[in-house]
Amino acid sequence: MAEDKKNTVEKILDKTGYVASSGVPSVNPENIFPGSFLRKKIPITDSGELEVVRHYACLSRNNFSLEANFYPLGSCTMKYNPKINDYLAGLEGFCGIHPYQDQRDIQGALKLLYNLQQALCEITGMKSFSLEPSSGAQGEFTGISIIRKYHQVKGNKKTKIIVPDSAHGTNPATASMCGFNTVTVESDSRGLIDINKLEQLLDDDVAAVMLTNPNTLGLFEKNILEISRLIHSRGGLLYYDGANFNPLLGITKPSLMGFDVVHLNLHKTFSTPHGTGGPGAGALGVVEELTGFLPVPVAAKKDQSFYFDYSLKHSIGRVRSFYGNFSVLVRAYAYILRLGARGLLRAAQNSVINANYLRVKLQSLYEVAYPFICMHEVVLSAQRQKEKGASALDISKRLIDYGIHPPTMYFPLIVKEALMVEPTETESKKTLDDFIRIMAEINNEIDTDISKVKNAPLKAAVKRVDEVAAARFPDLRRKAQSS
Amino acid sequence: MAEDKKNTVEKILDKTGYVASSGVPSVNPENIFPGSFLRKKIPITDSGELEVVRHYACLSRNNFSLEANFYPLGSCTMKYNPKINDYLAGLEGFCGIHPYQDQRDIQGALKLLYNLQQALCEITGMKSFSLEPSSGAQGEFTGISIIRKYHQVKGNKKTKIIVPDSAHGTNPATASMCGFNTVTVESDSRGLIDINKLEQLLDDDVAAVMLTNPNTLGLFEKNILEISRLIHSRGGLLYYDGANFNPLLGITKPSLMGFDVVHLNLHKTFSTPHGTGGPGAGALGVVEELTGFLPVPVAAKKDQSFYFDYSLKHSIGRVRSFYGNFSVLVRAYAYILRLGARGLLRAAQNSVINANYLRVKLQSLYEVAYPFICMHEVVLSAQRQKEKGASALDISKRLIDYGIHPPTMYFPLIVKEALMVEPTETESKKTLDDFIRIMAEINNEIDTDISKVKNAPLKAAVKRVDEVAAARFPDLRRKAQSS
Amino acid sequence: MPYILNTPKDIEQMLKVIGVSSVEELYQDIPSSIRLKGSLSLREGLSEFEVKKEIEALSRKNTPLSRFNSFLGAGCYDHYVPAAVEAILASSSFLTAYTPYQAECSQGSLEAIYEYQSFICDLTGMDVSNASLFDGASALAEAALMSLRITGRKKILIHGLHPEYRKTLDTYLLGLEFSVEEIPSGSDGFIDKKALEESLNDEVACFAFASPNFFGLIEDAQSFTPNLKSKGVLGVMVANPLSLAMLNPPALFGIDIVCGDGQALGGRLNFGGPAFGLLASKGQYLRHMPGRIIGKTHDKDGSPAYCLTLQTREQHIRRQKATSNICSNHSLNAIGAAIYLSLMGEKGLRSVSLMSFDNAQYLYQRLKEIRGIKLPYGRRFFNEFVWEVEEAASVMEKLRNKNIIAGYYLGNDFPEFKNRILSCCTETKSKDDIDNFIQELAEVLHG
Amino acid sequence: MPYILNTPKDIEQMLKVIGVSSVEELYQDIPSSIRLKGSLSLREGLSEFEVKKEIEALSRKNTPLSRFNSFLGAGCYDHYVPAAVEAILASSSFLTAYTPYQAECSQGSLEAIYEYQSFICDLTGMDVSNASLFDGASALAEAALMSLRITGRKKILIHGLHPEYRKTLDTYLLGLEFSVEEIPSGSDGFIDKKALEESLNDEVACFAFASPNFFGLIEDAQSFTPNLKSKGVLGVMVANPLSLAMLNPPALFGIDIVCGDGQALGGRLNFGGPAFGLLASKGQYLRHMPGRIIGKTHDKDGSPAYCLTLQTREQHIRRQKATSNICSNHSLNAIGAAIYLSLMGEKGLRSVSLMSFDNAQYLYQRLKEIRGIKLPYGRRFFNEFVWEVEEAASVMEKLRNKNIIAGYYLGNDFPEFKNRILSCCTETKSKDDIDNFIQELAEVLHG
Ligand SMILES: Cc1ncc(COP(=O)(O)O)c(C=O)c1O
Ligand SMILES: Cc1ncc(COP(=O)(O)O)c(C=O)c1O
Repeated sequence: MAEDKKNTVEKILDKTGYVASSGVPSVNPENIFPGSFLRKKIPITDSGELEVVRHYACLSRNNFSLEANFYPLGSCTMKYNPKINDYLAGLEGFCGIHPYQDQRDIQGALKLLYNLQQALCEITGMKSFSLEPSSGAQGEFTGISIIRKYHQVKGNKKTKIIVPDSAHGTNPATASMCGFNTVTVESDSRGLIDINKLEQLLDDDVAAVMLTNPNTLGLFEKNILEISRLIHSRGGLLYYDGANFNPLLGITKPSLMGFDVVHLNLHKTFSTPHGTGGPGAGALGVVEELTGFLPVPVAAKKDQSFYFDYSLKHSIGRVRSFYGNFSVLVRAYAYILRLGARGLLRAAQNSVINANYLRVKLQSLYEVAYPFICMHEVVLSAQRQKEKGASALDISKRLIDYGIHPPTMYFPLIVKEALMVEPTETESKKTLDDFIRIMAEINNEIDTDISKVKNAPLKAAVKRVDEVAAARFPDLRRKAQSS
Repeated sequence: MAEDKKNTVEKILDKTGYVASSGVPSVNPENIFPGSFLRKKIPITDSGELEVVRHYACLSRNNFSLEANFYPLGSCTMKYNPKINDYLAGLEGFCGIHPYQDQRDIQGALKLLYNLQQALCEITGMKSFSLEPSSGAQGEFTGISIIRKYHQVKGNKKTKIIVPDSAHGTNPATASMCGFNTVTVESDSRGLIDINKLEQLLDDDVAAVMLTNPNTLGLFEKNILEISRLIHSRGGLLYYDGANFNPLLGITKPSLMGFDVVHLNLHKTFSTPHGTGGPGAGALGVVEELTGFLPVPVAAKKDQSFYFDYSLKHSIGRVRSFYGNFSVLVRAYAYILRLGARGLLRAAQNSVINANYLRVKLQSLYEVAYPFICMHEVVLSAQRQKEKGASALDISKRLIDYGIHPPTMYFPLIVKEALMVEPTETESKKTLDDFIRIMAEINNEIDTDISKVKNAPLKAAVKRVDEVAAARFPDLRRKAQSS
Repeated sequence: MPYILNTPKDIEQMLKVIGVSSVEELYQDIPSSIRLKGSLSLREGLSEFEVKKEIEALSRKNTPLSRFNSFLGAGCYDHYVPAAVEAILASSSFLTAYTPYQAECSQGSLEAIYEYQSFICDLTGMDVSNASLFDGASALAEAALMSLRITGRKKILIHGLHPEYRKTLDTYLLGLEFSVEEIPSGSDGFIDKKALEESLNDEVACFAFASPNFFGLIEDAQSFTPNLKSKGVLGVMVANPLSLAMLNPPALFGIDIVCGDGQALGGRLNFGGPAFGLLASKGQYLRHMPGRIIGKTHDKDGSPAYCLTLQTREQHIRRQKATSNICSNHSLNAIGAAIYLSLMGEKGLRSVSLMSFDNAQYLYQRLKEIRGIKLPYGRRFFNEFVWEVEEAASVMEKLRNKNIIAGYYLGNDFPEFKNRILSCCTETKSKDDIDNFIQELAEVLHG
Repeated sequence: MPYILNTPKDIEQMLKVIGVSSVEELYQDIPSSIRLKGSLSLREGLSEFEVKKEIEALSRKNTPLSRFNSFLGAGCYDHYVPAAVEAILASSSFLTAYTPYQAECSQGSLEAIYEYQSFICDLTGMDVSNASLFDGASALAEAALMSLRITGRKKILIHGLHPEYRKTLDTYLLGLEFSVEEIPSGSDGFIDKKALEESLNDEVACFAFASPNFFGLIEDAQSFTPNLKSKGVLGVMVANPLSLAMLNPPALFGIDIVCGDGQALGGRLNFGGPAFGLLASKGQYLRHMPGRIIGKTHDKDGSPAYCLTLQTREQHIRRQKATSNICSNHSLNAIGAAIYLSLMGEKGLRSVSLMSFDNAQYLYQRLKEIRGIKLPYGRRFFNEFVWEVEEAASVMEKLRNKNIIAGYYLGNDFPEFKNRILSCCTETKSKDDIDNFIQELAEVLHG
């Protein structure tokens, strides 16, 4: 068949593709655009639906997931993602609405946002919430921007943010993005912030202390009220990284601990799926004094109708377009409705029970970095195993052979050979017992047949991946087809 | 916790399960039923959603499927099942309607049934269609019951049904279910019905000849008009098993070939998914003279509205409750709309091209049972390989190691070491070339390392399964929990 | 062309390999007299977008049951289906797999169906279950045929069947030399046991009765199964499997074969299909069973494995001597039921059955309070029952205008019951729903 | 409790193993003064059925865009999404996997994202793409920050940005010592090139412009990129990736960084999120890129394998010195785009882009015929354009009553344009839709 090269719909369109010509007269783009504007070729192959479906079915099988595997990835709160929530997020009335539709046509969505804001306020004790941030890190960015603007409005000159040495990388990175210098405060022998050192570091330049509590060692910062007093006495604010809030649901509130600004990772604590790295949602709450600084818009209610309020006095503006990751928010809202107060409390308690059970059961084989009662996660150190030649990395890779997703490795940075284990409340004792047995088996293999561990994984889709080569010779895309 | 054993909702209900108490007063069943009626225990474990999801995720991975694997299972027409059709079948307006809702509330469903009936009439040349039968076999049962009743009404005494020796097992089994004796007619050396033998067998007792065309060897019965003449001349009818209709879409119609009754496997020719064995749909069409015999109800139209017509004069009654497998019918209808006349024709043509391509490419290595141009499938015989020690079964199992679902084995019965290969039109030349390469590789392995083939599969979820033991020591359920 | 991957160039190459010059040549065996000259007279193919728009529009011409306050049941029940049931099915490889003929690459399907069989045995108390049939009606018909095979007798007694099941049974017996006799009901709606006893004799293959019967009543099976046994008559019971979450399993009462419709176990309404038919029996009848059966065995290394078994009963082996012609069954729906049962567990099942029961009892009680409503039968029902009102059809129409579907009108199937309605409650009804029904009904009747 | 698997008995055993007598003891580190005394004041938990009913009811209080004849675009586009996109995503293991830190058990995700990166490079012509950002607005902000890092300069010039992107950029620069200057438009709606030239100097890090700009117009990038280059200013272009199916890739015009929103590539409207942000650049800027990047490498047996790479740019390694604080991105949406692009292929993409273009041009043409409508700019647009009518807001309201959403009202963001409307056509508009709009508009204006 001879091919006419003209760029018009008639010439190209397979009448029975996904879409069909609308019937309007076709315009030759050459009549509208200079020739140099127009593309001759798109270097993308034409595939059939079966080919694409089959390709992804195969990829999908080469993957661990929460749905098929125990996934005790510390700091990530890989709790079960209920199916009903996916169903609800997929309703046409949610995923088929446009952000700029008239308020009258989106009352359901506005009400959902409003109710979710209210629920998160109650859960955290904050006065108001923004659902705009797309992730935990963007929540942090939003929160620290608010803190910056707050000090600015107040006329405070603040240049520093204090974070503990156990902090997640996003905390210092956020501080920098917001133009602050990061000051690191060391942890003490109990794994908690060293109050004396903190006091020494505190001066009038400190805009805020950023904490997660329980901290990344899974330990509750029991001096939190003292920390709060200290920073507030210097006119600074206390920021709560809510990534670890799960064990405290219904137990305490960030407001009671003295926090002024809070982000919550809805994709952790509130059970929305992680989607191989996102989309999540990093809802951001503030105390009353900071309410006017939230990004706009926030959902508001007047009489019986809901609307977007853009009128916040000191708003930092926007951190993204539209209103946040709505379909994630629908899931989080459904989760809160389903659990209610009692369910949230039970979730918290069971996350702590599960983590401590692992801690106690594993402590004879693997060193517990800080051997105290923990909250939702426990950080092991594979130091002993390392001495015998098997590192935290080796152990992690061996877990893959047993069908278990490895814990977070080498974090927090202050623990050597760290294996950070967060079982979450949605796993059963049976699953934990299996994990304990497997961890013992691996420890045993290290003594009896260490090559199995050093060469792991043996049964995965690929053998151990050469990450050094990947960084040295970056191959970041398929070879371009001649275009 | 002490457990109250009373069977009342209050006592049992976890308030936050899938459903919650409706708030009506609870009635003690013991006040209604004699004690012996009431169950004390249901021997079914309480599991959590995550456990169930994870269990099925794992089962699901232990399975080949069309979506992940090439599936050239002869006679089964494993063509691609478009995703849009699943989506449409899942719409609330379809899967949320009750069969006994008022006609006014189900006009969309009735219209869909009506349109589908019409489309199938056009495609087959039949006068009217019933969408009630649940499968091919139930379609056959419906059709042969119609034939029985037709003869009865006509006062014909007919006791026999003729089927070819290459017939699918459902054909003779159906004849028996309908109280007929089965008479088998042999195939000739070309793999077609031996017309002379047929003529000898035909007498006035023959109610019908049941055929599939192309037959199960993938060959077109070119004497079909003669066959039709013969059976009709004896007052018998000609039944079309539409399982193999795929290659003839838009090429010819059963009516033109002289068939009186036709079933179509919508889960084959019309692309609805097989669901690990069903649900399918075995739509049944008849010529004008038999229209009054169809099962009731059929969808009908009057003025602009649609209704169920129960008034067929000689209706055989019902073959099941309600109106057939509606959600399967939605998919088939969507498929027909999408393809249109041209698309159906192209489907037929490509199914034939693909099968013949395989036939020609494989014939040097594997004997082609009947080495003629075939339609949508080709039957190989692994006789040569068998002589070297590898049976059709061995070859099939080895294909599993290569990620390909084996062809239908040992069918039709008249071919020794049969491997019945039906690629369907939705597979690409590339996939066929891979298959050809693998078949050659296996043939090569038989010469060089036959144990690989005899012991296959080596890489599947299990090794070769002991089916003999399964039949000898039937274990057909989990051990009952003490109840 | 949609779903065709061969390009014109591929086709050209392939035809060349085949040795023909056109696809037409491949069809050379078809007499030209029967070749279509033009093309099928169907509409032109549509884009996916157009198909979606058009069929969505059709779906919107239906009003889902959930938009009404509905008390419809009569064989198809609006129970709550956990979102996980459909999510698991939709995302599984079960959807696009064929019957698991090849055990080694079908362990997932096989194990799932084995679990289904186990669950059905758990619920019914029977020894063996097949891998599913099409629906309750055809399952009943197959159970009847099975009893004829087992006993070699010629007659079937029935009672209380869903009218469509009865019609299906008749059709299944159309060509066979068997007869059906209906045992009358007493005025209480239950089996007239005297009449039953009189009809029992050594011609009778089975007594096939429904419990709950079509009017919702739970029969006292153990009161007549000894009689059946003494006459060599098999007891075939059509059960609502969900009722077995509160009622003792039929096996306890000496039933030989249990059949029924599985829709109540996690199936959507689906306009009546597909659901699935269940069939379970005593172990001694195993080889008379129709349909596929999965067995657990081992592989050649001794590891546990599953496969289709006892296939010598089936059409592809036994052909005209097979126990049935069934080939494809309703596996996906059966697996759906296994998922549902796993999710609900004992507790969930008990809740659902008791909540349905409580709701139906409450409705019954409230109806009693309304002047002009008669309740012909007693309270020994599970989730549906019959009531009577003057001008029932017109009352139903008036309620419909208030968005209430009162139930299933019995007057069409049973001309003698032209003022009777069969109403059902599942656990999805709330007290408010029922109160609303009662209030509006009172309003319709008494203004 | 929903989603808790531990039974009371399990818990008892576990507490014993732990060595505490109650779960309370595990919380001993929390000062009692900050322990909640009562429980959270939230509603009691609901059953799944109740949650479903309640949230479905909320969803029905929204009217989906598809129920209107809508011409809304403005950054969120109603393209047709093949059913396979969502089916594949929903049934995949991608949904519930975390970021693929552990390469060996995440090859599926990694390969999928690698393909995404490849597709973005294919479309934009750039050398490298990251694994996604949140949305177009934050991608623009990150691109701007990236240009500041690369050049070490202090100023950003912008033009034609979506107002919400502009606001986001401002917020991202809040704490930093950078300034933003907006280049004015000419009366034709395009970049005023003279003004641009005058603003270029060695303080300027980048010129960030949108093409299509917010008014839908396609800029002539190659006419000013040489000027940028000569001043050491980076060209940052915000692109609608779907427009690149008909327009030449920005790389050809000397652009350094391309960013944009990916929603048009197979994303649903989702009330505006989640979609994803795309970011691609010349290879030389790779180490300045924010966000994750997947690389292809090999495993220890030499087989091809994928992993996260160049992580030393990222927060978990580089902490306060990282290129961004981003951690979770929008991978699932990016994979969705890869699926969409695979399904559409070159042909499909070209069709969609040309059909959108044709529809928009047709609408423009038809509007021109109506007395009282002004078209302030020319026809060099892709799928949306601006028109003007007296009392625009009230005209829009009248059209809405006829079920037509005329477009995005510009008067709020641009007080000087209080009678202007931005209207968009995708391929989902039919000629009838457009004719209906025109007819009703004429009716509204002239009766
Ligand atoms: C303690 C902590 N803070 C912040 C984050 C960042 O969250 P996100 O990935 O949603 O940006 C994480 C995520 O792992 C975390 O564990
Ligand atoms: C030729 C033929 N006839 C009939 C059937 C029976 O169809 P079903 O499985 O739908 O009952 C089949 C199915 O394999 C078949 O191949």
